[in-house]
Amino acid sequence: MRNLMPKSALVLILVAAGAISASAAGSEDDFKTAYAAAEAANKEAGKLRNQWTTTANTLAAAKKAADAGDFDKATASAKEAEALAKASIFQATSEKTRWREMEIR
Amino acid sequence: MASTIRVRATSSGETTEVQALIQHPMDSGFVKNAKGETIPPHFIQQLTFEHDGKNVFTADWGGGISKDPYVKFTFKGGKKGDELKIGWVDNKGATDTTTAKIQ
Amino acid sequence: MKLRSAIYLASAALSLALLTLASTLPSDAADKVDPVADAKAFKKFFTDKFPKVKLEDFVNGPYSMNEDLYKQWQDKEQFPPYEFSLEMGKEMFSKPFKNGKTYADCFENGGIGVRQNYPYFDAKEGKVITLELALNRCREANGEAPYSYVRDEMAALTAYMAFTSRGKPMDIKIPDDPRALAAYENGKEYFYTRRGQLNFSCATCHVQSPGERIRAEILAPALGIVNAMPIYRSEWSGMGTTSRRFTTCNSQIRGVPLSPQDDEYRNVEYYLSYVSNGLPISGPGARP
Amino acid sequence: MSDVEFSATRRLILQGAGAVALIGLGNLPFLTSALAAANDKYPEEAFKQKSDADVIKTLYGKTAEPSDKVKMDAPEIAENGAVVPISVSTTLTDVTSVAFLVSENPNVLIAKYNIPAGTLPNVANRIKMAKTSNVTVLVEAGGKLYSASKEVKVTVGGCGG
Repeated sequence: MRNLMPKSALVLILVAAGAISASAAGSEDDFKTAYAAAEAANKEAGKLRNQWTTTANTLAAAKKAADAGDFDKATASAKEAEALAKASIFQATSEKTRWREMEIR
Repeated sequence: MASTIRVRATSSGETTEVQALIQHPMDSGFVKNAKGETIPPHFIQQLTFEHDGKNVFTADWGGGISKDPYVKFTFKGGKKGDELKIGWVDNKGATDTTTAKIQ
Repeated sequence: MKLRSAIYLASAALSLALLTLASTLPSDAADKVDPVADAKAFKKFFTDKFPKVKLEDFVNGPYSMNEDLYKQWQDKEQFPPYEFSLEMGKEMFSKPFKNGKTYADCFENGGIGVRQNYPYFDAKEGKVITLELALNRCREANGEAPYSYVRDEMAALTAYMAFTSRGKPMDIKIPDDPRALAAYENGKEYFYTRRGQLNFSCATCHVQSPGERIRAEILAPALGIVNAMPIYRSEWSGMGTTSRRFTTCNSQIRGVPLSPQDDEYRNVEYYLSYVSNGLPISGPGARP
Repeated sequence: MSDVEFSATRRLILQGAGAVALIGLGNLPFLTSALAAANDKYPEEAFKQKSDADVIKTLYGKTAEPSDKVKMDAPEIAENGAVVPISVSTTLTDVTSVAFLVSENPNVLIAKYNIPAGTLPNVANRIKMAKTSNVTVLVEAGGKLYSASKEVKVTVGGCGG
């Protein structure tokens, strides 16, 4: 199973990691902004028929933390969710042509 | 409601091979459901086979038998057209019985 | 070819830019849709990869690839775990709806021995009709509520219809209609497109790695995989439809599944069934 | 069969199961007679034991001796722990019972099969395995106890079964 993770996966991870490190201490407003951005990105991924379960889970975690009043954690989760959603968008977009590399012909 | 018991019994002349498949959850009592609650034990404890008024096989089962349990055994005798009687009882007291013709 | 390697080497941002360009090019410039050639290449790929496995045996999934598994399967087939579902399907199939009609009234030959013709392309609607969809449409046309595509009733009905068609070669037709070809091509694209956080396509598991273990499961070859549907999976402790298989595959790779019988799922079933043409129907199947 | 006998047999089988709703059990006369004829009490205690040794002690009260006349057929690697096909056959004579044990399961005893005279000592069944474990089959023959064991690898546990 070594070869199951192609190069593009690395790219996706890098994209995600970059966005996570940008997280900062947050207020409720920061959270709301971050959450809205994550939701918007995930909605776009949905239009591309490629949402990730991890995005939904991370969004849920963000909401839960916010409900508990932990806006630092909530904001960080929301930003992570946005990064995941963006990675899924990138994946869907690049696969529009890349899928043919795998095709049996 | 159809019987929970399916039986295939085939006579080779000298012996009869019996296979049975039973519809039953066979919950062991060690498994949790999606909510994290333990599913209480619910399994068949005893299964009997009778041919010509005589017991030919008894199974004593615990919760370690697979869901929809299966068993196969062979006994001497039994002719085509003979009847087999099969019955089970589980740990909650539910039972089912059926008869099957030897093929 | 040049475009492809360029994308491969480009950075994320750069490739995104390139891709925007690429998507404006006609995507089938070098790739005329040729299902006949596809099916031939698909079979050759698997028979080359598994020279010991007979073509018709690919429908037995992972059992065709591993002796120890094959024996366990043979043991199970003596009294298969889908037996109860099959009986339930037979009973349901013959029981009249409230209006007195039955499923048999909705299908050619009364629904017996016709599994190999599904899915088919419906020229009137311009879309692919699967057996599961046809069954629910039959229910609705007769005033009955449709069944869930992933639950036991649908599995039982398709199990019975598959059983009456066992051994018949899969016989999917692609009419000379650009919409049918487009549906086929869309199904193929879905099959090979990587998705989910794990970045797997259907092909990652079922073309590149059949016979291998992923975590604990032995992967089935894509060739003939639909011929065995529906399946009793020990892992599920129960039956599953083609819809259930597609949606759970998606969630396992951390992708949000589409709704059962969405266009992509019907199209990928159309593609997979077409490239498995000639292989026998073996459903209902039993799987680990 | 009288009601008294009937309820006595029921109590025997269902000991510990508590109150039982005896509804819709139309076919019971045969069942109870069959169970009574088996002349075997359900070995409730043995099914609760947590080790091979305790099962053997509770069930038979004697020790088992490994024998190459006991043949167990079990997979090397179970395709799924929820359904592991296992069978036994033996050339031993006067077999009165066989039993299947899985050492690593929460309850070790899986099944005991009572073999009356005239029934062959060949039994196949499907069992659950929580994880990789030694599987032992016991054969009671001529008043003695024989055994055979084999390790079966499990990659997907069957306690979900």
